[in-house]
Amino acid sequence: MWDYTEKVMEYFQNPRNQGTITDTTEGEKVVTGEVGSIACGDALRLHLKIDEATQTITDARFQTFGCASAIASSEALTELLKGKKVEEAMQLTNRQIAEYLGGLPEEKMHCSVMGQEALEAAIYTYKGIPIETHEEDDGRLVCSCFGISEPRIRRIIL
Amino acid sequence: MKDCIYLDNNATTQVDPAVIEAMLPYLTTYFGNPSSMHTFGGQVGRAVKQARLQVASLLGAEDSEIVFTSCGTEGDNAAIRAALTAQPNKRHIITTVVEHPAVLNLCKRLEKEGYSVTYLSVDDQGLIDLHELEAALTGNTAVVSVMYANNETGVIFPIEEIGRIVKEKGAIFHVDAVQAVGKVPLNMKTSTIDMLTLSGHKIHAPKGIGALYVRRGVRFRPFMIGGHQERGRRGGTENVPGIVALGKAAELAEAHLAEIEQEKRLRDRLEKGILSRIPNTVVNGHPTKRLPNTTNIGFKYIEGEAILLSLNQFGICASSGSACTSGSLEPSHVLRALGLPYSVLHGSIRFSLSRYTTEAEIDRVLEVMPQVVERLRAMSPFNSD
Amino acid sequence: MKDCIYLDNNATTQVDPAVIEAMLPYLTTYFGNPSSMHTFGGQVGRAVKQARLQVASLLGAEDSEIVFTSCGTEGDNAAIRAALTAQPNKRHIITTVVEHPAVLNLCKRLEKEGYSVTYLSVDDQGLIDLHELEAALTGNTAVVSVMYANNETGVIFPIEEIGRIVKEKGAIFHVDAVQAVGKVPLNMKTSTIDMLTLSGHKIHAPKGIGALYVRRGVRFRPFMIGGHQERGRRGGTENVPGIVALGKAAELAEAHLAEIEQEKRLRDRLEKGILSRIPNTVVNGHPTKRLPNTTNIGFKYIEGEAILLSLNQFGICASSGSACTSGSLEPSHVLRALGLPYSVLHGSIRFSLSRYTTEAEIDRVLEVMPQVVERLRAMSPFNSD
Ligand SMILES: Cc1ncc(COP(=O)(O)O)c(C=O)c1O
Ligand SMILES: Cc1ncc(COP(=O)(O)O)c(C=O)c1O
Ligand code: FES
Ligand code: FES
Repeated sequence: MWDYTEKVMEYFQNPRNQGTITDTTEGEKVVTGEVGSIACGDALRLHLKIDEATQTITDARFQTFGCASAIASSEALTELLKGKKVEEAMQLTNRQIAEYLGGLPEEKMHCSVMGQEALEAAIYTYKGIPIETHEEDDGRLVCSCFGISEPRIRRIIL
Repeated sequence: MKDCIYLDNNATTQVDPAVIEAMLPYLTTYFGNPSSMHTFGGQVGRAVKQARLQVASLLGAEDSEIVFTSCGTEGDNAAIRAALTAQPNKRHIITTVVEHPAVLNLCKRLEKEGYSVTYLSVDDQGLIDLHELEAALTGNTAVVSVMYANNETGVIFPIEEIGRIVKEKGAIFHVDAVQAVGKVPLNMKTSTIDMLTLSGHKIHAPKGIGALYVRRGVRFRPFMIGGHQERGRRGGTENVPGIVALGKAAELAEAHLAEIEQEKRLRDRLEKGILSRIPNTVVNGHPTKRLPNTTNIGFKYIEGEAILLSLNQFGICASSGSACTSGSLEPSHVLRALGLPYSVLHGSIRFSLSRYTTEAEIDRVLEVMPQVVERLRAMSPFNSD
Repeated sequence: MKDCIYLDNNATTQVDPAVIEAMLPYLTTYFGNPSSMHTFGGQVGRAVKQARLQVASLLGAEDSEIVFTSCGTEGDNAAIRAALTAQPNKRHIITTVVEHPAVLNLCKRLEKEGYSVTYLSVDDQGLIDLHELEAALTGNTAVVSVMYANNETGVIFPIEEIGRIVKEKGAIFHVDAVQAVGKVPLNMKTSTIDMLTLSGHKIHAPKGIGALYVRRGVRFRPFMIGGHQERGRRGGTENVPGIVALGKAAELAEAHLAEIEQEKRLRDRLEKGILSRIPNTVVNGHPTKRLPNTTNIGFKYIEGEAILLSLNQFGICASSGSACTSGSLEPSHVLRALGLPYSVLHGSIRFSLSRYTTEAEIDRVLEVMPQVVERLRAMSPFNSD
């Protein structure tokens, strides 16, 4: 039904960055960022290892509960993040994730949004900024995956 | 397709080669319009008549009670609209929350048109409460439309019990039997059903043909209005090849009913095999009141689409939710109605067998399934929970 | 059928062998439900898409404007119902007295449902009076439904002139083009038509498939309510083999339009041959504003069914009235609307050609026809008049 690109299928089938980060050495910090829930049908926990001196992401891993494009987006996200400076990583958008995968079906664009959100959460945690929680009470949820509202999707996608 | 293990027969089935053989002459040589004077020697009319008898026989009905339609959706629309048009003073409809969109979305439209609709709820096994039905029925109820068996879970409703309650109140009783026909024996002669929908492509006939059973004496008004075809009950030039195909498919389905236990045995083998090999799996829907060919299994902590795509890599076709709603990202309305926990809701897969399913195919699925689930669970953040 | 001279192509046509070849893989190998996840490699979805493009091309439309249906009758019902449902405040419909029963009988039903209907009359050549249309149109008119060409006489209405008048008043303009498609060039891009019905079995596709063109932006509500198929405009599992067949048939029909003059030449040969060889014969309907494949000829003082049966003896298939009404004994409502004298009314025969019709076949009919008519006239009490 979905017209997935070969790259989406390849990343879904053979992701290399799944899992958690346990090994750390001096001067490195491991942070996680989490979005979604089992209720929504998708969730992503992103793990980043950051070299504090250079502010560089030296490793990125994911744990994902979700559809094929959620898994492929997670893999793409971690690929894109490795070696990036934290400030550079902040600029990463869901569009870039989707482009990296050779595109996603329109109905599946939000799966890449999840990647961007997890990244935001991880970096906020790293910087000690409190994370706003998305309450599902605004009644206008577009995607049941996680509590993002239509205006927010607009802001992210367009 | 030869190499594909096809376990999505509730979505659609392979056309039986004997069905194609039966219909081909009506695609080629005998292409005439059955309503035309020149009759190709009466061949076309006779073929349509025979097909009507074959379908009637499968249902234990009279041939005059069979109206050919283009699909199950048309049958459902035609039956419910007919019941309403024939009883203009009654403005209430009863159905269930787990019906197919052909009934549910029609009912939503009918609410906009000014009808009131009661949607009966189901319990965690997918069954309705007959007291709720009884309480909802009034003299204003024009039609009760309840599916024989659910397309997603295979759960079978107690149709005759429901029918007795419905008939006491004088409402018309419509049954969407698209999933039941050919899987459970039906006999309209001893039934309380007034109208019954079936669809060809679910019983190894091609897509584009279906039938509606209309009990003799039940007031009917055509939904598809046009010429006098189907004794004035369905306008439009008859789909002769489709009708002949449906007739043959009905004959084959009737014969297959004698061997349906074999299909059930394979379904049970699959179901038990998965439950025993893979932890955190559950069967959705009532354990025994179910179609012999269907099992809907929840694989906790992983997501349905990911499971399906992985299975596809191994040449196995199954589905999550119904084909109809798989375009949407919402979890199935049927599974939600059962009140399943979220961990199950998003990771449920329907396997639906047919008479073509072999033991070797089932065993192959049992071999592949554990790896597929394990791989996805290893990725899931909920796995260790 | 090989030996039959088939001149009843307005009733139904022979399926083109290339059409059967195109559809067969979708009856056998690629039987999947296009809405399913597992895609048989996307083959089924791609085939449906291509067919939509082929149909769109024949009409000069966008593929997104094509909705597949089960037949012409469904297209007519869907279009008119959609126009009414989308404009609940408008309660008036305009159509003509010579429409097909799919429109006429629907309008009669709609009158019972509380709508008012204006049936435009036709003159003795089968044409409507545009002033009558203008006078009938009001702000309350939801839809004007007019056929492109009449199935019995082949008379072509001035569709674009009608459309301009209709659009001035803001009504939706529906055209039943079941008989025109493939016989006259159509271009929706420059047309005033909002919705247009076509039927596969009139253009060498099988029975059981049709399409409705719905102009982008025209408000639409589904008639067949169910799943989200056809972008929510027609529920029901897609008839994939039928759709693929219709696509191929549309492609062939488009190619054939370039050679339609040849078909017209044969029709003219038949018509002139009959008129010159047999006294007391007349052509019914406008002499030139007519489909290139149709001639409807009145043979005075004898009766249609007797003529048809005699022709059948010679292996010639034609018809009197439409296939649809030929079950009834009433003379055709179309010929009656033209106000023909009784002597013509009861003895009118429609010959309708196709791209398969050969000159030899026409000449054979010209050879047989005089004897047939003479024999029957010899028996007739009116003969000596
Ligand atoms: C003008 C016209 N409209 C509609 C129809 C109905 O088409 P179908 O028989 O495919 O329902 C026909 C043919 O029967 C027709 O000639
Ligand atoms: C229970 C049920 N009812 C109705 C339908 C609709 O049938 P069709 O797709 O032939 O319109 C289906 C299948 O899609 C079904 O499973
Ligand atoms: S993350 Fe893919 S459907 Fe929600
Ligand atoms: S349905 Fe029309 S001529 Fe028959």
